[in-house]
Amino acid sequence: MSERLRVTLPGLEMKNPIMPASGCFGFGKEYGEFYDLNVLGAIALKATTPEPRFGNETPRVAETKAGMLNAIGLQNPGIEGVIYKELPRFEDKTVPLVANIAGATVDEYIEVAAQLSKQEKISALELNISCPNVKQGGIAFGTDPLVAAELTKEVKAVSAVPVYVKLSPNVTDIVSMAQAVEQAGADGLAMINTLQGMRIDTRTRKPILANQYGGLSGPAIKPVAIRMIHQVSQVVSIPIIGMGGIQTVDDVIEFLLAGASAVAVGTVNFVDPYICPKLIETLPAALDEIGVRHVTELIGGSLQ
Amino acid sequence: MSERLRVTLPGLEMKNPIMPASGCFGFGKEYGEFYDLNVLGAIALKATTPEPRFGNETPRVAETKAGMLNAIGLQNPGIEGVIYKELPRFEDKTVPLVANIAGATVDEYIEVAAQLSKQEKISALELNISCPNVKQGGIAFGTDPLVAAELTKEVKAVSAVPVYVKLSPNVTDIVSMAQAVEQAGADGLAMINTLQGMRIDTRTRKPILANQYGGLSGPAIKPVAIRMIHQVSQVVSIPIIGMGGIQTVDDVIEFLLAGASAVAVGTVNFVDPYICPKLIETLPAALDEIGVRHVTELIGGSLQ
Amino acid sequence: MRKQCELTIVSQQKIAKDSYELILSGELVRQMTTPGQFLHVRIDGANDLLLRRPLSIAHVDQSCQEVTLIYRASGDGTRRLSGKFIGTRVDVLGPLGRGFPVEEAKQGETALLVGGGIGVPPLYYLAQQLVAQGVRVHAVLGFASEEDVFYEEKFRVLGETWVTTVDGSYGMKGFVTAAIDEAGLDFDVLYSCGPTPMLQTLTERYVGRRAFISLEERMGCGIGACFACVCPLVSGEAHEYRKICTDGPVFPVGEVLL
Amino acid sequence: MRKQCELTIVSQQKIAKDSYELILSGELVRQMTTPGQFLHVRIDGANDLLLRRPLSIAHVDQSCQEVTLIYRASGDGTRRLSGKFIGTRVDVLGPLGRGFPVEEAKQGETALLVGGGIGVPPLYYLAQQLVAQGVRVHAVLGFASEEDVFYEEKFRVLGETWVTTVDGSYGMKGFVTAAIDEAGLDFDVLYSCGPTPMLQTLTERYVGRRAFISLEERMGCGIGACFACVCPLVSGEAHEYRKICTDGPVFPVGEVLL
Ligand SMILES: Cc1cc2nc3c(=O)[nH]c(=O)nc-3n(C[C@H](O)[C@H](O)[C@H](O)COP(=O)(O)OP(=O)(O)OC[C@H]3O[C@@H](n4cnc5c(N)ncnc54)[C@H](O)[C@@H]3O)c2cc1C
Ligand SMILES: Cc1cc2nc3c(=O)[nH]c(=O)nc-3n(C[C@H](O)[C@H](O)[C@H](O)COP(=O)(O)OP(=O)(O)OC[C@H]3O[C@@H](n4cnc5c(N)ncnc54)[C@H](O)[C@@H]3O)c2cc1C
Ligand SMILES: Cc1cc2nc3c(=O)[nH]c(=O)nc-3n(C[C@H](O)[C@H](O)[C@H](O)COP(=O)(O)O)c2cc1C
Ligand SMILES: Cc1cc2nc3c(=O)[nH]c(=O)nc-3n(C[C@H](O)[C@H](O)[C@H](O)COP(=O)(O)O)c2cc1C
Ligand code: FES
Ligand code: FES
Repeated sequence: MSERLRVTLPGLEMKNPIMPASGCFGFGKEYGEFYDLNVLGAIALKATTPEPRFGNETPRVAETKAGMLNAIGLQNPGIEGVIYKELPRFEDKTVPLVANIAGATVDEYIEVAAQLSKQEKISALELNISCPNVKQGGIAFGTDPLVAAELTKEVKAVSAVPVYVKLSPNVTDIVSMAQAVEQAGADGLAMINTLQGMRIDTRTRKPILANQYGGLSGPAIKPVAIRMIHQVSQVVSIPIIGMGGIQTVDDVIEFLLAGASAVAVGTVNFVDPYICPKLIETLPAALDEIGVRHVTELIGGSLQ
Repeated sequence: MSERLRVTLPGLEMKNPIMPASGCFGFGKEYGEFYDLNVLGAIALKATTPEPRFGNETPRVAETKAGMLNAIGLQNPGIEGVIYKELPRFEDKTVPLVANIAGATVDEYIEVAAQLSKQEKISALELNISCPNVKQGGIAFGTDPLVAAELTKEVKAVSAVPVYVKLSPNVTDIVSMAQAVEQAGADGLAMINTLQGMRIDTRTRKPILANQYGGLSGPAIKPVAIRMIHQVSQVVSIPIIGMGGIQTVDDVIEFLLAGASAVAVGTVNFVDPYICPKLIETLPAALDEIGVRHVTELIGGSLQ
Repeated sequence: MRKQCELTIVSQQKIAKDSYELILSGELVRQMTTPGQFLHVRIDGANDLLLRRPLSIAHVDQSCQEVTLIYRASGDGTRRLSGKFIGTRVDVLGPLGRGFPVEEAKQGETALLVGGGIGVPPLYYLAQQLVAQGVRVHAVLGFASEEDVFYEEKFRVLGETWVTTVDGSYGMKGFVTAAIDEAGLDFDVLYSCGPTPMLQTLTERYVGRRAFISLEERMGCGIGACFACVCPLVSGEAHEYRKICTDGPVFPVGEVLL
Repeated sequence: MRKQCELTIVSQQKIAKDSYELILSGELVRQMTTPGQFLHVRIDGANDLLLRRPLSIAHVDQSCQEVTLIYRASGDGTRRLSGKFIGTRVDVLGPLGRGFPVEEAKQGETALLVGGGIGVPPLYYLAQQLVAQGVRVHAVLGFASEEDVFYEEKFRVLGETWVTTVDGSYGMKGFVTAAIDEAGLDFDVLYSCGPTPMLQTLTERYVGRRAFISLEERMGCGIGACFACVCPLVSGEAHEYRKICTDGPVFPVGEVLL
């Protein structure tokens, strides 16, 4: 891999700025059957909660125009499952891993953060604050700057590795959210998570998702992601991992220009299992075309 | 037009539940060259401000996947222009008109509301609260429940016709927004307005829109609209005019099932100038197919 | 390493109301050896219909590297697919999943194949393989109405076949179970694919026997990564599950909760 | 009442680097009588590329109801359009806008046509009409490089033609103004279409004369309803404007602000 793609973020020495997004790549096993995972800049693992979770009832996904809804419900094997069954698969791998952590209470987050951040293979944590806060009537941690900041502080206090806070776009003011978690000690931001959406089956008159509402992802949401990253990157000094509908090299460049320092590809993995290596392979030629020597020259390029 | 499509909303006796959305139909002149406007359930006119406005610089639109961004900037001929140049064209028409009103201050809204609501041809007002409030640093009226409620109350006080408040989706909690304006006296809701988004041209490294950010509309945003209408219709008792990406009869039915009492078609007018009459024509057959006699049977059908 | 691949349409034909037989050709077909497996099909390069569609392998002809899919044009994607011409290249991921355990039926035994509607296609490839290994095949095919019936003659060539229609417009009136009862059909091994209510009825009747059912669920990745298609176990801990895309779509009756 | 219409592709040909000549046929062509008007073209029924694309009428053959468009496959939509085959039906809205005032050039007068890149196409239909009404046509066509040049021979048939390329790889090196100066070209009426910097230069030079320029802007509706394509007036009140899609795309030099 060429030097010109290398990016360095807190805890993450990335060969290139491209990683799969959390929840869209499992724990790497399946896509590892398609290509060598070491080509990736990093991997964001599926959200992990303290105990194993089954998640929501099915149907859990629905298609929307240029996007999809999901309501997986954080199905995962729990901390022990991840440590003993998933992480060992990476023993001989060099790709940095980002553990995405979730919980229903602050204590749950702390528990996962403390344990996963200690694992040798984990280079950073990604704090998924879009989870419903059971102590506050199910309102997501990620919709109130104070709640999000408090959570960030607690997680930072126990984490052995840098912490990225993954912002929810379902807020009036993304800038205050970003500033609040930065002040609370976040080492970086990941944005955006999914927009809340719904589809109704007109024949059955019922929501398509068993959970009624789900998270909208895919190319449809890209303009919202770009806008939010553009807004936030101007006021924070920590790096941003950008995501939301990335599908082409041009999309990757657009996210970097908006202010992201690296990007994550989510939904499009389902469309094309080879999307990440394809983007990595074709990025150098795209840089040539626009006369850019090193990928870092693009970061925040729309702001200058 | 068949009786089975008729819907009645405050101030609006609609032959069918379908109207063009504000800003996507000008003041009716252009589409009137394609078909007889009297076939429509109603028409939402372009936003009107007290004085004529030129709006933003161009480019004002950009395409996104299954959607578009616009930053027209409320270009319009002002109250006088609307009253003397646009409304007379409707003198011999029976289609009910909804005047969409906008302003930079509460006083501006009041002025437009008072004057336009007095016009014989105007059946209802639509209060566009997504406009930046110049007195509050440009934060939109539509992002704070108190501000929106206050504005609603003032406009209601001067309006001679029912007032629909058009909600912005760029909020953390759409339900409190809806409840606040209902309590302030809104006769109905229109939702959703556009999501704020951005696109960057990767060659020029500049935002495509001269205004940087713009409103995302079209099929891409439909799931967000459906979700918000579903949430809001459960807690308010005023009717909702639903919109956001409508393109097919199935979409119309989905919006009604989510809780809308009528729908508006925006962006898709640009794709197919005949979209509204097409939807109106094909709706009866679609009702037959799902065994529905009258369109009102569908309203809120996903909630039962 | 697995691969996704482009196949070329060599034939597309309407075979019943809204139902199409699509024949694709290419290298990848060589790997399609197990009935009950499916292909995850991208409709085309347009991104409005973003997700792939899972479609069962209905027939494979290795001699000319052709695979047949049979699908009902019900939604946006399958309708658009039905408009594709010969020569069009189709992006296909697969074969995916675990198919029917053909080897469960031994030479000389009787296999009962029960298909409902768009669940019929995978049973055709299965029937061929069973017959090839000396198994007697009885097929019960249920459709909504006369205009929906397809492949009846093709099944008849392979074994005794009963057709039912819900409205009685063709064959026996009623559901597949009506035919099973009326004809007094028994089996050594049962294989079935069709709507969930049908599979539930068969499960009630035949749980504990050598019976295998193929399930459907909305899918994201199709390869086990997204957890969209998970179903709980009949017995097992609350968080235990099977993925329909990789552990299934075929399961022994009684293993997963329907 | 206006109508939108489907035309059928009868020819699609690459005529220069990334540049395609698309010939469409159908009823609607009968209305396409004015050079400088444009068609608002839907790429296809897929909704990922939602908006129509404005493309100028480059040539019309009423005898066989055919219209020619010439476009550069630069973005997603035009690239996808370039992959469409003969026989494909294309959804077209138009003809739209006000084209070039052909009648401004009288018999015996000289018209100078100045085109830049993808601004060349509408000038071809214009040149034909001018020649037909006895106007002498001089054409200056500017391109980026040799590989981008198209329709040079077709213009030569109609009048004296100069080609410039920015890199000097073909014809005269430089911009169109280089050719105008070098050849000492003058005119009774000037018509131009091309990139904004070129139109600005021509405006500076020829404001006050009989000169007409065709503008480009990103469009929504194409029919005057969405206010996407508005431009301010050179003199007029701050809120006054012209819409490129309906008042233009052709304007007299000096009317609108570039
Ligand atoms: C393992 C498996 C094998 C299948 N084999 C066949 C087959 O051989 N022939 C056939 O006609 N159908 C089969 N189906 C069902 C088929 O996948 C759906 O009918 C098809 O995906 C619907 O797509 P659409 O474009 O028509 O509908 P749309 O409504 O446009 O689809 C939107 C989204 O929902 C999904 N979806 C909608 N309905 C279903 C459904 N019933 N099951 C799963 N996903 C759905 C689509 O895949 C897509 O992601 C199979 C399903 C599975 C899971
Ligand atoms: C009146 C008029 C006449 C035109 N005539 C021609 C012609 O004859 N030949 C030709 O090659 N081009 C012409 N253009 C430019 C042409 O419309 C754009 O090149 C084309 O729309 C780009 O689409 P895309 O799918 O390649 O790009 P995308 O980037 O996929 O387009 C995305 C969106 O932006 C719009 N857009 C992008 N670039 C432009 C542009 N330069 N001007 C206007 N809209 C743009 C598209 O229409 C679309 O809505 C004309 C433009 C106008 C306004
Ligand atoms: C099926 C699915 C599961 C997801 N699970 C998680 C998750 O567990 N944790 C998380 O932080 N984000 C999760 N996400 C959000 C993605 O990581 C990403 O932020 C979002 O999908 C936007 O990117 P995309 O448009 O490229 O998919 C999930 C998304 C999808 C589609
Ligand atoms: C070009 C354009 C202009 C618009 N102008 C207005 C406006 O003046 N007032 C308003 O309330 N909404 C305006 N809207 C929002 C639409 O009325 C509608 O709420 C939104 O576009 C979602 O519907 P759609 O997806 O069908 O377009 C505008 C939308 C577009 C695309
Ligand atoms: S479809 Fe993704 S896990 Fe089965
Ligand atoms: S493109 Fe809509 S007004 Fe010109």
